[in-house]
Amino acid sequence: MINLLFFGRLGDLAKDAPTCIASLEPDTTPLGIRQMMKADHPELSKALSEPQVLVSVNKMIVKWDEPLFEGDELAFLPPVTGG
Amino acid sequence: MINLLFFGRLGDLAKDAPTCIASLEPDTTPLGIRQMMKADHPELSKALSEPQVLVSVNKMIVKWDEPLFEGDELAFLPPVTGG
Amino acid sequence: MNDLVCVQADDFSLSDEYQRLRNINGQVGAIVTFCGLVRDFESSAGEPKSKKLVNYLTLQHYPGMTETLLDDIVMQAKARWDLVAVTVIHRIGNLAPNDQIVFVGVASEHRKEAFDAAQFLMDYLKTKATFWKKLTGEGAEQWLDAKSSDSDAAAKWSEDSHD
Amino acid sequence: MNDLVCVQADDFSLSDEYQRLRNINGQVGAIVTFCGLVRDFESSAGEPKSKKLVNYLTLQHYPGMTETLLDDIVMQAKARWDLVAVTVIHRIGNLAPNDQIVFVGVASEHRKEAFDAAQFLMDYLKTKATFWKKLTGEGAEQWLDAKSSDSDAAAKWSEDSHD
Repeated sequence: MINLLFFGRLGDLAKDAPTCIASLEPDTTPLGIRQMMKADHPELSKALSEPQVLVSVNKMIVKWDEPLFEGDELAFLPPVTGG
Repeated sequence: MINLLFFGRLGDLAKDAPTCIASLEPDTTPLGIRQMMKADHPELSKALSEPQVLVSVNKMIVKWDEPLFEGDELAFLPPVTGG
Repeated sequence: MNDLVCVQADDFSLSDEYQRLRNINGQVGAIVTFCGLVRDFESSAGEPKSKKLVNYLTLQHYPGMTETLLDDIVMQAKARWDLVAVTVIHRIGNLAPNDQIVFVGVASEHRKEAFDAAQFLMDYLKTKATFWKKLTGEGAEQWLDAKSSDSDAAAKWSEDSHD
Repeated sequence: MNDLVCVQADDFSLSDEYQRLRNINGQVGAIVTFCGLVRDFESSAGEPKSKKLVNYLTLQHYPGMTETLLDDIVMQAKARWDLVAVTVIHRIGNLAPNDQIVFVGVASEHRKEAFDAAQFLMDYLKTKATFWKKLTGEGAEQWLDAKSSDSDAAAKWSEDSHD
């Protein structure tokens, strides 16, 4: 299982999106998961494709083609606006 | 009469120096007063001659050859060290 | 360790944080503090002229990741300048106008290090730490955009070869 | 006027000064404070390596002239940056290690102005305002020399054509 987290404006768009992916196929990547959402969550998928959106695995920023493993925590991060 | 003020290290050296000049001769300047002190207060006079020492009249920085007038407050200011 | 990093819903006391920094040791000669407050009007990144009335801001973060990033930012500052101690506190949750959002405090022997490090910490915190801000006001909700002036400010620190 | 300039023997409260700046109006989004403290060891300008134990510092100033100069420094800062309010407090008399010497506080909409102005005010205050410091320690008195690093810091602001 892989947990999915959506922050900031992505969280609002992901209200009906899955919060986890139960069975992980081999060679799945964050990019693959983004594409998987295109059919059922087109608006979210479009927002995830914006170039400023970063992706992290287990709280470390990774590339979109990083391979995912069972138990990973995958998070989608829009541009931060703290302080 | 002209009041004389000595600040910082100059104050310590001016403990026996006059605090005012009772009768002002025409065309007296801060430089003239410094030179007047040479005889009785050689150490003070030497310290006043250091290039970093500034002079003010009525709380405004002036040049050493600024003419002085009755009632002026003349102050000798070593380099400041606030904050 | 004399440093303190905290993400919390609770308010903080500038006075308490200052006293902590002041009493660390006798070589502290300079303390710079920064406090960020919620303003009553907020402009969007793209439209600096159109200001929106703020009812409250909602600060969200990524628990666990944020603390790691803040620890890293503090370590970078301490590697770069000779500092006695650093404090970073960032609040989350709903914050009303005039509420305190963020505190950065730096204690050092001399003032230049404290000023530079406090500014560096704020510039990095604004652009690297995983916080997001939603504005609620005038009957609408809106996630705030990152400001390009903030990325520019953070980028400046990597360009500088000397400070 | 929202500005405050004060030369006083009494201690000041960072907390009180901060609250004053914080409550001026709803557009204050950034408050930078600087506090200078007496360190327990002080090095002379010429000999940074030889540190002297401090019993106390004696701060002297030129009453009347100092206040005029501080008012002028604050006016310069407000002309240069968009600031909501400025506070400058400088203490005089005998001050022991860990005592507060000086406070500078700047409130503005955004952080860059507050940081720059606070640093400008300190750099100018150190080199232009009529204060003198005497160190009493290790059984001797010694007037402290001006530091060339302070004059360099103040000179930087006149060279900069843009901030």
